Amino acid sequence: MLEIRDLVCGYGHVTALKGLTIDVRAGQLVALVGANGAGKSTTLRAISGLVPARSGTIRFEGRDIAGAEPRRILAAGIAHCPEGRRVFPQMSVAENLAMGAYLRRDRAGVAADLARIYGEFPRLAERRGQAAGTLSGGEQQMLAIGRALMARPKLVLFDEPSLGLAPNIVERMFAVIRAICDAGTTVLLVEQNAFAALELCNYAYLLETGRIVRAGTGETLIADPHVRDAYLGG
Amino acid sequence: MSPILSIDHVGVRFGGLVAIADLHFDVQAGEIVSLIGPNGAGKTTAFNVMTGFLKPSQGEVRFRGTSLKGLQPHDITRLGLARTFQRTSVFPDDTVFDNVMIGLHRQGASGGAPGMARASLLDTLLGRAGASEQALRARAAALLDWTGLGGRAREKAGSLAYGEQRLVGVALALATDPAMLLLDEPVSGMNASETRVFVRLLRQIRERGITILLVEHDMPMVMEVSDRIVVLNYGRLIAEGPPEAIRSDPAVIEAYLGQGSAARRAAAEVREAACA
Amino acid sequence: MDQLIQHLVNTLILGGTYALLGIGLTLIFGIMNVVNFTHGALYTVGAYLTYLAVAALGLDLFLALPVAILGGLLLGALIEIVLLRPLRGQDIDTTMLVMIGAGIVLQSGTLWIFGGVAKAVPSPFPEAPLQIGPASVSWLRLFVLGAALLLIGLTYALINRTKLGLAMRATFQDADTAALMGVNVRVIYTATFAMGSALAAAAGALLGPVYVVHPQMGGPAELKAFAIVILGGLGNVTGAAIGGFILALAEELGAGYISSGYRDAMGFLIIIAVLLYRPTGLFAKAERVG
Amino acid sequence: MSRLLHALPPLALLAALAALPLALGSNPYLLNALIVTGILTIGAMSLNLLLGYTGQLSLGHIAFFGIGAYVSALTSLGFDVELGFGLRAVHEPWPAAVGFVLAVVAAGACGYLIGRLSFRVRGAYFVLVTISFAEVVRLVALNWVELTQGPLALTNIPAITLGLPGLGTWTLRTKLQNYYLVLAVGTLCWFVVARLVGARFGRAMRGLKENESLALSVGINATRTLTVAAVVSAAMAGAAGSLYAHYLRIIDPEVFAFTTTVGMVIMVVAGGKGTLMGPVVGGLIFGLLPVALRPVMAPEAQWIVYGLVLIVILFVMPRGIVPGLAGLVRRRPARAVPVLEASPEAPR
Amino acid sequence: DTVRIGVNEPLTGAFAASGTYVVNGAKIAADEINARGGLLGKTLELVIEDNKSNPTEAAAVAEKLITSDKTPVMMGAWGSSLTLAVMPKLMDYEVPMLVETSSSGKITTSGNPYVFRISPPSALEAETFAPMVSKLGMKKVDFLVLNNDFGRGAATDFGKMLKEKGVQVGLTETMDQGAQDMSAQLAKLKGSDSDTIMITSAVDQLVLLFKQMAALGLKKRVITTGGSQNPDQIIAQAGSAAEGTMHLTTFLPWLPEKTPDPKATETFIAEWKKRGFQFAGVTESFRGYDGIRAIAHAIEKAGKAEPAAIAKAFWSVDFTGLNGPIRFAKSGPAGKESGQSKPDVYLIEIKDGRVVLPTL
Ligand SMILES: Nc1ncnc2c1ncn2[C@@H]1O[C@H](COP(=O)(O)OP(=O)(O)OP(=O)(O)O)[C@@H](O)[C@H]1O
Ligand SMILES: Nc1ncnc2c1ncn2[C@@H]1O[C@H](COP(=O)(O)OP(=O)(O)OP(=O)(O)O)[C@@H](O)[C@H]1O
Ligand SMILES: [Mg+2]
Ligand SMILES: [Mg+2]
Repeated sequence: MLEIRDLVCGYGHVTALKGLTIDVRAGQLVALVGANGAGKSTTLRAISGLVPARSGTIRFEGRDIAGAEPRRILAAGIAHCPEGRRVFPQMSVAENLAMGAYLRRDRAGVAADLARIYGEFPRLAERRGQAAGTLSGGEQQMLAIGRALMARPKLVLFDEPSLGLAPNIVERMFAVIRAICDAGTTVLLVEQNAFAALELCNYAYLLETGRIVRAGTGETLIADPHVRDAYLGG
Repeated sequence: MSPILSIDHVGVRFGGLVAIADLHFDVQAGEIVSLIGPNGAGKTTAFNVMTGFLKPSQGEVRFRGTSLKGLQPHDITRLGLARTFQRTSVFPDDTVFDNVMIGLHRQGASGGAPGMARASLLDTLLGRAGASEQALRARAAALLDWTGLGGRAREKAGSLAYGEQRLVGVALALATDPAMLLLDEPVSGMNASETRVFVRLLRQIRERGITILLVEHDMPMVMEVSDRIVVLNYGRLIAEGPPEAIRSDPAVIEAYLGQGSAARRAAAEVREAACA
Repeated sequence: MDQLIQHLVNTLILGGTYALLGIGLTLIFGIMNVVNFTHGALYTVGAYLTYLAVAALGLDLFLALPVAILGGLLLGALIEIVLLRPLRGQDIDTTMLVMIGAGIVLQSGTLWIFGGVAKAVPSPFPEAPLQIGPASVSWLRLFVLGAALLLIGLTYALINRTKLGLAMRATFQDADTAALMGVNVRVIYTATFAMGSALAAAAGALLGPVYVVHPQMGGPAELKAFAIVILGGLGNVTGAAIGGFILALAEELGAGYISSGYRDAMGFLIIIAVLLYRPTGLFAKAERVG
Repeated sequence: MSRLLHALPPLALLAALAALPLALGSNPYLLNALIVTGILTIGAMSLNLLLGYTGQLSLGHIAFFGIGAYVSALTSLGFDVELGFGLRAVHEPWPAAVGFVLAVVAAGACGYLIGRLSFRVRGAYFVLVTISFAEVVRLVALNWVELTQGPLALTNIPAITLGLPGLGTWTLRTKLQNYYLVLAVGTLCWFVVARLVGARFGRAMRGLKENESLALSVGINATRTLTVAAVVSAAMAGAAGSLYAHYLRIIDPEVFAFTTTVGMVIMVVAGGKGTLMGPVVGGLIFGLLPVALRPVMAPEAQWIVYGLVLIVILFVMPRGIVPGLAGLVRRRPARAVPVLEASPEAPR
Repeated sequence: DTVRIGVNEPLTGAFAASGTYVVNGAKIAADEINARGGLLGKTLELVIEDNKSNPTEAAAVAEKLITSDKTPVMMGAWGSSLTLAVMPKLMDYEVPMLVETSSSGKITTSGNPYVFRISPPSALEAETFAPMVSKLGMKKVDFLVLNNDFGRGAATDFGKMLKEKGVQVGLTETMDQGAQDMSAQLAKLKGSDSDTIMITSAVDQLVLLFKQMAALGLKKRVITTGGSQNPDQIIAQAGSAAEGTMHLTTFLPWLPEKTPDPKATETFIAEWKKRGFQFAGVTESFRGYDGIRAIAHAIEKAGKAEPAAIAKAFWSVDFTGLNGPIRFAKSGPAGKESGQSKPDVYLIEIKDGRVVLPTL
């Protein structure tokens, strides 16, 4: 479904990705793990068009999307839940969720998805009218996840969704991600909580300084001594 | 022994919303205490009250016996209570080194560390602040080496990766020469091995006699480092005690830990740590 | 007593005028966060366009209004595309300065084209005022008040009730994330600036017949508009409208009962007092740290 | 060594400015333009302290300038006003140099007032407080006719006299003398700003500008820092105002014109805010640009070109002329970095 | 070879319209003089500079005209604060200036012997108006004036004169230059028991005032002063709201036959129209025309284009301008007197959309 070949991109004179190649198959949950600054977020930003590719290709469902505008990529079916929450601080919870469904025209479907998200994260339902900027860190994270799901994408990119969430909410969140994946949405997941991500995924990539150094199923990577040493805390 | 920090029946409301209701607990000097609880329980709000960013609707906070009522954040910092922020918080356009230099602000003023001359506005204008400036630079360099940021000193703080920015935040708080440190989710965004390094730093900080109050959702880490844990839910204290007790407290499991793998793993980690 | 009633009626009318000046700026300054020093010049351009439409094309005032608004819209879009788009992501002071430059060019341009002699736009309304008890009001100004309230209502609805308004607010809070949500950020930037400019031109078009039209008319109007928008809280349309009425009340009563020499001072003193009491304007939004 | 390098451009500029009158052959018109530009540049330098270093835009900065001008003029002219309740304030003329000192003090005191306010209001709200303050002061100058002569202007303001008791006095009448006086005051202000922003106090201002909550949490006292910045900035603007009054020898409430503040903002931002050189370079360019344009085109066209020059400069160098040029100079060695990177490994 | 006269006028900024009128009038005078063979056998050249309606710039322009362009005499600088800013330069360089518009009393009383004024200060205007006060049957007067030297000076001088005549003086309200909404002041005036409102402002604001008075239903006798009213523009722009208002002007272009030099008035107006300017402008431009003519007379009398000689020669200028004899009387402290000419002042009324002389 998503094929990235030899992707190079960066910021100014920093090259964050130095020839990255990954594949995401339809219906799978793929995890991308790696150290701080390895380039995980940059990969997701490149896919969704926020960072221009310097070379290499990104193909989604056979079409080249490298260099397209973010809204075209979203329209093609890729939603992105960005790192660091990035909620719209002066807009209410409900308005933030409405922004998630910005491109959708099916009112009924939107209403149903909204109800589902409020059901998964009752905290958000309680706070529908509150300005998102005044929510607690974890509440904002839930909102960011919910907002990405509102687009009802074919492929959703999660950048550290567990950041700042309470353990029981992390569990719920992973369950939700697994569930949407089982329901047919493809997921590309970036997580610092590598253990949980590897347990959950169908396939995983390990990224180090802009390059893929390992790939395989979650179990394979968990068993890999290099991965254990560096990312799972021994 | 009197507590270094006491939270005395503090309450905070935002309009109709009760963010903290009658919170009451103490921290003893030299402890590492963790403040945990579900998202939106009021942990960050409690930090904001302790450091003067928010005025509580009721109750008061005392630090080393002084009431913090009506004090501004910078006054509180001067008393020796420093904090980090939940969202990454650095001076983005300055280098890491200059960040720490800004953090050493109080040290350049009167009553700084021994051997450091007072640099008044007049001294600054007359160019007499040179000597203390030298001493500050030396301290900044030492602090960066200690926190492991020495190699990044010349980088713009805003372009560092997430985890490193969080370390800069800790370095900034340490630069104020605190007696007590409030850390708001310091390891979020760090992976397990980076967290290990941070725990080591945390222990060193404590060895220097600095008391620590920690807010964190990384349960293995919390269970590992805390002497005591205070649990908050919906702005209320629901449990307080040593890690083992909290881990198995049904109310805490219900409200916060959940039954899943994370909690189980946390328990396992603690067991491992105990064995080692 | 009669004098007080007249002052209160004047307040209503003048407040409408001020609110009208404020709302265009609310979009650009309050929501886009561009310190728009072309506001006064666009106001002037709107007034001259009405003058041209009425005097040169012989149009009716009601037909001239849309012409002026369209002119403002196009000029605003042009300014955004040529001057602001290339500077996206630059410091707010840099864009402010470019707007100052553009304002100087526009204002001197009008002086060059039209000369310094003031022009009058004839009003289609009867000269004899409407008598309300002891107070009188001109029909034209009632029309302006009505139009101002209508435009305020429309702007409010646009920002708070439509999808476009949602996208506008999202874009100026976090453009990258708005783009991720599927918003065409570039179009939103241009559209917002163009709409704000159209509202400035509308204010000029409506007030041209009330006052006289000359190249300097934008200066004082701009200063007042900034005051009104900040007083009401940035980005808050109803706040700006109410700010306009408060300023008008302060000026009317200040001039009427204290000293006309300090008329404008009253307004500014009120502003200082309000900001001391509410440092982020009258209707500001909540913020948090940590 | 690097310190010397840093000091070189300003020293060169100072030398050039000091030598300029010799080159001009004391053309009075150009000297006049240079003096007025110099005075406004001091105003711009003072504005830069607030705008460039604390990030607070004062769009009413002209208030301090005007207060300085009026205080200085009234001190040296004397006045006699009814204060109400049967009180009278009578003041006999004092030397202009005393007026200068009082102008600095009075403007600084107003800066203190505004600085205290800035503890509560920031950003756009600070902008509005400063605009409002300037307008109120202007209206007082306009309406308190007994003291200020209102719109009738204060005329016959004496030139500045320097001197020490017993050593005789020296009145600055000629343009050349005034030019060097402005240059001297300007240099002093430069020095004050350089000292302030270079050390601990400068870091406090930068911290507040970049991330206020964090700055507070490391113990920076926002009120004190902003107040000190505002006082110093206002005092410098007051000094400039005093120079203006004694040089022009007439002032009216027009000195409070909003457009003059805008002119200073242009000098600061186009020159490069938050840099020491910026306001000076911006001040010279935008102070002298009208002089250069005057003979070559129609009056309206002069303004249009002025606006266009402003826009073009910002398009080429969005952060201002000085940072823009500094970037050009610095970029060249940066390209060599990859080569250098490879070499350190070789000796080992 | 030329004789140069510096012209220091506002061509941009708040007073751009008026300054431009004056300059255009000056150009007509210069062309006329050159057509007749110039001055001292040389061509007359006007060096026109824009003072941007800003006092600092006005002083800088004077500096430039005197030191760079070496003009031995100047005309300027429209507004009083502009003229006042220039005056120290006249003392410094000992160059005379003819003041064509400014009305502040200070200009001719502060002891500057290089100033020669042809416009009437408000005290002079009030003095000329005095005989008409009783004929108009004024009992109590309120003032509404611009908050500047021009307006405030008028309120003071007319107020003094009226009190001497036994007329009560009520409110004195002010408005800012450039203010557009005066309804608060007008509401207050509406409430007062005076029979007459005397207004001093420039034409744009007068138009607004008349419109806003009509809107408020304020119907009292209105007399404007100051000579910058431009009645034709008022009629064109304020329409019926201006009906019945009276104006003190210094020129009568509507009734050329009643002016002191009917032939000169007619040729001036004809030339003005020929150049495509609006008739409305002549009430301002004639001052530029007379100003240059007065300077030319002084240069002829001096016999050379040198500042000191011209300054001296101004005292012997004597000819009939478009609004009366131009002859300078001494004004101000002894030994340092400025020159002040005493032009005619007329009271006109707007009736049926036309300018008429009221029958008193
Ligand atoms: N806006 C930026 N400007 C300059 N450099 C950047 C920027 N954003 C990221 N970088 C650099 O690019 C590299 C990759 O960053 P990226 O954010 O993709 O890492 P990451 O793997 O997501 O790390 P983390 O786990 O900390 O989120 C890092 O070295 C980082 O410093
Ligand atoms: N300024 C504010 N206005 C309104 N509500 C607020 C404000 N600040 C905080 N709240 C609310 O108060 C509650 C407590 O927030 P707080 O940030 O203290 O939570 P927290 O315990 O730190 O949560 P997390 O673990 O998610 O960071 C939240 O529900 C939040 O929405
Ligand atoms: Mg990342
Ligand atoms: Mg929190």
